[in-house]
Amino acid sequence: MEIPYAVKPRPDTGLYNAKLGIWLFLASEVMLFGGLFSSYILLRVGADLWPHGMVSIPVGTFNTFVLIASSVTVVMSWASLKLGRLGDFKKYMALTIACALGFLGVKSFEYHAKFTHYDVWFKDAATAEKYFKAAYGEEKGVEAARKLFVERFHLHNTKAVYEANQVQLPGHLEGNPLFATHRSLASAKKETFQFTPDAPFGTHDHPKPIEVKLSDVERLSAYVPKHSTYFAIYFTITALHGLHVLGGAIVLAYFLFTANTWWKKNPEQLANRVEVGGLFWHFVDLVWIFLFPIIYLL
Amino acid sequence: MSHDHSSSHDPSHVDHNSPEYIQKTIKKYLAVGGILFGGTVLTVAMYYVHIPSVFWTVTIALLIATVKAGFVAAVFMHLSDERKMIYGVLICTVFFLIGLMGLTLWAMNDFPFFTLVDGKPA
Amino acid sequence: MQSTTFLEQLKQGFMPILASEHGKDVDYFILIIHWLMAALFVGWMAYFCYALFRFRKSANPKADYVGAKGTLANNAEIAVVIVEAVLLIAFAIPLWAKAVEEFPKESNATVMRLVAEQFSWQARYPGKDGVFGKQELKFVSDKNPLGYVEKDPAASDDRLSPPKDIHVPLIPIELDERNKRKPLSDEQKKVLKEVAEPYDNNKNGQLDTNEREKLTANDHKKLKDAGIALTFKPVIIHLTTKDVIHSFKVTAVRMTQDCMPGMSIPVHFTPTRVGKFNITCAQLCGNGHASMNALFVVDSPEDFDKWLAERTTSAAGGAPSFE
Amino acid sequence: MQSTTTTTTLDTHDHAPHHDPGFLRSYVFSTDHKVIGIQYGFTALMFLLFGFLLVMCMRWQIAKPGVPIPLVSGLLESLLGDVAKGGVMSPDLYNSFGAMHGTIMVFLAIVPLAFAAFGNFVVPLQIGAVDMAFPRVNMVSYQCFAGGGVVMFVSFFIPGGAAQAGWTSYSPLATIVPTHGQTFWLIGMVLLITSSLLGAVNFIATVIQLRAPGMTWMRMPFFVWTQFVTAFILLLAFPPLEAAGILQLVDKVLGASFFLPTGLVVSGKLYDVSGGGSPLLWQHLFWFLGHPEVYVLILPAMGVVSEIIACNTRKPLWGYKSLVYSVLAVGFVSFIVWAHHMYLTGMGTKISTFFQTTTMIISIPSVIILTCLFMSLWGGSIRFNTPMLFALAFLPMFGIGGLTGLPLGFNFSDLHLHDSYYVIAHFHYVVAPGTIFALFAGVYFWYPKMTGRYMSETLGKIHFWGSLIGMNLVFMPMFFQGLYGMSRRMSDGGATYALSNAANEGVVTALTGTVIKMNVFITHAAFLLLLAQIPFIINVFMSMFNGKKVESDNPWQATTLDWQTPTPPPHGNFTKEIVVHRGPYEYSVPGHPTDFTPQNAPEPKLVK
Ligand code: HEA
Ligand code: HEA
Ligand code: CUA
Ligand SMILES: [Cu+2]
Repeated sequence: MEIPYAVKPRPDTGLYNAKLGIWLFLASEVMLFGGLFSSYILLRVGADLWPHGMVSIPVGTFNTFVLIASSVTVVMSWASLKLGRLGDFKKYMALTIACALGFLGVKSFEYHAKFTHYDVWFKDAATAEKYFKAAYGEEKGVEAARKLFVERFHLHNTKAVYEANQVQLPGHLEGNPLFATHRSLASAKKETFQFTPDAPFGTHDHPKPIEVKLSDVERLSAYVPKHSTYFAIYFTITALHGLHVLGGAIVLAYFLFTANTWWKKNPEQLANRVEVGGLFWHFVDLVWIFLFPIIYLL
Repeated sequence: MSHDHSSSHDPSHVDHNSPEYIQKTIKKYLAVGGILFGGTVLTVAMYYVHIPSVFWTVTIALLIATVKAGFVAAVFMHLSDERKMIYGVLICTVFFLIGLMGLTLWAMNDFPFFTLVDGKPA
Repeated sequence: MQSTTFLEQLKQGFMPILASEHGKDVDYFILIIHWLMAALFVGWMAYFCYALFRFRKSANPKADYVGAKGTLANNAEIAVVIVEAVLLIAFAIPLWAKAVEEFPKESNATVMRLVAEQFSWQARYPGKDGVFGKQELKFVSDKNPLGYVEKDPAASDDRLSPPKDIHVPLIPIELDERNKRKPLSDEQKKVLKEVAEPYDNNKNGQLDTNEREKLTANDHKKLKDAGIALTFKPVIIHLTTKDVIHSFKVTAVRMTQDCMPGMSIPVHFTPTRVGKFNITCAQLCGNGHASMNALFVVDSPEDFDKWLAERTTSAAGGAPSFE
Repeated sequence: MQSTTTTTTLDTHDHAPHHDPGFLRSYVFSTDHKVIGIQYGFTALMFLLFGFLLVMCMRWQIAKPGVPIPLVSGLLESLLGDVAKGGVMSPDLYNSFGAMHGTIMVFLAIVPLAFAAFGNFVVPLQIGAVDMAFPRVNMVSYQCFAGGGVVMFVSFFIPGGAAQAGWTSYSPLATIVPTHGQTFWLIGMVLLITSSLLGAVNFIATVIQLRAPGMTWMRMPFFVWTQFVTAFILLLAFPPLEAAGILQLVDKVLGASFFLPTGLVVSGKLYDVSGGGSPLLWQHLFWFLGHPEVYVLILPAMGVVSEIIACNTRKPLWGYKSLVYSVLAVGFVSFIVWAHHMYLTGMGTKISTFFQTTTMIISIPSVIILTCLFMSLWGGSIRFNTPMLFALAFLPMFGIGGLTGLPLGFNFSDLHLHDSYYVIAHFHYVVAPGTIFALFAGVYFWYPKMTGRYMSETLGKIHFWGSLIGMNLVFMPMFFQGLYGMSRRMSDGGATYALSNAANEGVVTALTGTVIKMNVFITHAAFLLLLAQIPFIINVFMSMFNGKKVESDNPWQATTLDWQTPTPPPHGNFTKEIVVHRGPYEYSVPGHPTDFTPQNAPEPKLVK
């Protein structure tokens, strides 16, 4: 028994099954990411403060280029098959997969940097002030911390006065641990920890590490979903997108490695499969095209 | 299993699968790749130029993204000459997507007038 | 302890006792929809039984390829459309707008903040100054779970109900019905005074709840002609919750409103009789959901004042604000 | 019309693939749509029974709060531990059972039965296809479903028990409840949604691509149309819930706060999250699926009923075209009515006017569908066999359920009815005596095609009358309880609000004795309903072996293609080339020799 129109298009619809199937699947993906984007918009519009500049634009731009390149190579690999050039197909497909791995590599590097970057919130204004001064110097300390805060939340135009204890101090913990929290430090029986604050805004200084008493700290969080709604949505959407990249790469790799067999058996079907895989791949690229400005730039 | 190696004989399809046609489209793909790179550079440049109005920043960024996405869909995904059936599916999807986003946004902003104002009459 | 018999309940029309002004409309609206539904149901069932009987195989061995002709079905469908449109446009939308969105002025109403938490209710009254004391999250502690600013002068006369015991006063007022519930004009005040004179024991030129009951049909007519509505002071409740979603439902008032975390949602209604009613929590909120009841007591003004005088101000508990 | 008078029992060696595929391949990892359909059906029926048993425990607790459940108290205590101490349901257990009853019934019983099981078995047959467009995807979607079912089932036995926040799983409660049951629920839902999405893609592709020659859109049986629209609803409405499920999972597991606002104070302590989320957002995403989902529950049922009514009145469906357009309209509009579940979340007049209007609009195609089915009876020659009885009973039952949707659909009356037993009664009338009856009808109707044997008519009729009476006795009183102010999800059946409760001394609107006594009555009726299912279970299993053998491949003398195959249909379905010549319901065509003309029969010789 054989399923009709698995390879050749059905005359009245002009489509072969898998092509219709993938478009239907993409329609559902549009709704999936649509749901996430709606959530993003609503949460952001409803938020009092929304941070900016928390992710590196050059890195994001680089990844955007990588994904665009992979989109070009994947469509070229399909065209090569159509032209009967199996060798070219393999070359382009390998490039595509290399791009995918490159993208994921950069992404995991980005993630790692976030997981080891911390914000510290202090118990009260007086304590906070003490540490700001220790971090950035007696005179400019409070001002520098406040400046970091103002830049993070783009607060240039508001007249609001932010109390010192609302200003968090960003930086790194000694030994760059992943996912440390107030509780994990406390249960490690630490009374103090070493904290290297970030450079003051607009400089490349290297502030000296300061010694922070755990009992002075209200909350301590790495840049993980629990940190804030911003990071929660950032990680959720990009991780889901990353999973799509991974899944797509696996499927494309499968096509690459079984290409010889298929080429002998049924080249048209191979081309169809690559077209369908490519459609998925372009969609993943398309999602990123929106993600990049929304998450990195706006 | 079919062992037919030749491309489709369906007359309406012939040119879409012929080597000449494909050769031509390859040029198109490369051009679109260029446009996408350019669009990305533009978006990033816009960020560094710093447009003062939030509204315009968002609008322009999304506009560029939409244009880029349009190219990907139309050319890479061959949507520019796809079958009716697929347009039908996508039109439904867009309709419902707009419903989801639009109505939710509307609903979240339409409250009796002093709902969120700390219980004090506005 | 008492129990109502089925018949008594039937007399009541399967709707619980009513204690609010807009509730009349709710009940009436529910009633007419059910009449419509009953008409449709009975009509179709009659047809259904007849068709099944007449066209059973033994009676009609040979089916008719064409089947039903005529426009009965279309007419029925069009009728449904029209009735639904009327219900929607003439009733549901305007009634909702009035009952839910058209708020009375806070200065003319009894105002309170009602806070729900797992699994209790507590009300806070602003006191004479009509202003609630401030709250700030940074004051949150075990003793002061909602962060009241204790030194805020506005808080000094705020009053807190005991958990699960919420009171509102039933204060008779008169309004100009024709002029969208505005206060009475001088002329109307004169008419009212005339009508009230014979009953007005405390000589305040008004009719309190008991006195209103003595009015004759003629008196009512006079008031109506002058466009005077005898009503009660409306109540505005700002609903909030400390933890999960709860829902404020007072059956007697025909009012349900979810309490959403992070929001303060106002509802308003006009009570029409004194009595003890139940507040039901109508949104699943955890294992104590079923027992998250509270008394909703509509008091006479005197009883209410007495009750309120016994209440204290306390920083602990009460409604959070979300600024 | 060859195969109408003889049974073609196929010799496996002639038509099946060249080698025997073995047990695992034929029954467990099968890619044959019929086997997958039966797998779905069987699993779903098990869950249906399980969901019913859960609600029986709840009904006991409602009627006799605090009294150990008879028969199963020991079992519950030993399986579930403290939450069922002494065999009494704790409120926690009640909430778990309630949430899981809703979830199981909707996502693990009715959807798989109505959509996946009947859809799989019947749709390819009815359109003359050899199988689904993607047989392997079909298998995977069953496996995802089974995986989701296992996760849901296992969650009962983990410490803390299954999800407790209702089938709607509203945040913050769902996030705050200290049990991992909610995490299991979310993972299970993600699997179930994935399964439905794969299924939907497959169904739509099959219907579009694999219709037999001559099977034009307007010649498709109405059942295929309903499945087609259902598949679209699943395809486009489910993903936002999947998104929401993922977000809630991140809240629950990683401590984010998508649905948690700032400043929650739980048990006297500031809740340790960053805040800034919105509980309303969850509700929007949930109901964006939730409402279309109810049409997923009802449309296939309407399809089944239409097939059976056409066949057993021996005449074409009245208004086939209006049926098709109505079902398309329902599909479209179902996406923009969702917030009628949220009138009382503090919505403004403008937006609720919009949703009321769409809600009223969507009731109109439902009215048209029902009208067409009612009118189809006129002029028929009605055979009252068991499938037909269930199909006929569907009509008034759905009518009651649908009509009582109207007072809920107006926000002004919802003010009183929201979250009361009136809502429970409304939707149970649609899904229980509505959808379940249609599905029973379908089982009785297609059973002969699946097994080559009829189900027993006697047992069937006992089942029918028992169920019809039972269902009405269970759900009709709930309308009155609801009107009278009894709230749903009450683990004590409203005892807190009863007049008989000393704390309610002088409370004039406390629940009267009659309302409370109805609880007991309903529970008894539910027990009767349970008893009425026994003949059905016996019937399903016994008839496989000693049911009456069918005398032909087309035992009901039906016109659609599913009956023009051997019994049971072999791998590949049809033994001859299928070409469709006419519409789906050519019964009693004047001048034709028989009172049915199959879709694929060549033009018959007319008799004078
Ligand atoms: C299959 C399931 C199903 C179906 C088909 C429907 C159909 C409808 N539902 Fe229902 N509904 C649910 C399942 C369903 N519902 C569920 C599960 C809930 C509760 C969820 C929860 O909170 O847990 C719910 C809740 C619910 C609410 C929210 C109530 C609340 O929480 O306060 C509302 C409000 O608008 C509503 C409205 C409607 C309407 C207007 C229809 C319309 O589509 C109905 C249209 C049909 C008709 C109008 C009947 C037409 C028939 C005739 C005219 C012929 C008459 C003939 C005879 C009677 C013989 N439903
Ligand atoms: C499709 C959905 C569906 C179905 C079919 C049912 C069916 C039933 N439901 Fe349920 N119910 C819900 C969906 C459903 N329910 C939902 C969504 C809720 C809300 C949950 C919440 O609050 O979150 C709810 C809540 C709910 C409540 C309210 C609980 C509360 O608020 O506290 C009650 C109370 O009586 C109830 C009762 C029943 C009963 C008696 C049935 C009976 O009709 C059951 C009848 C069952 C059968 C007739 C099965 C017969 C089949 C077999 C016996 C299988 C045979 C097997 C083989 C042959 C292998 N349900
Ligand atoms: Cu509070 Cu239910
Ligand atoms: Cu709905």
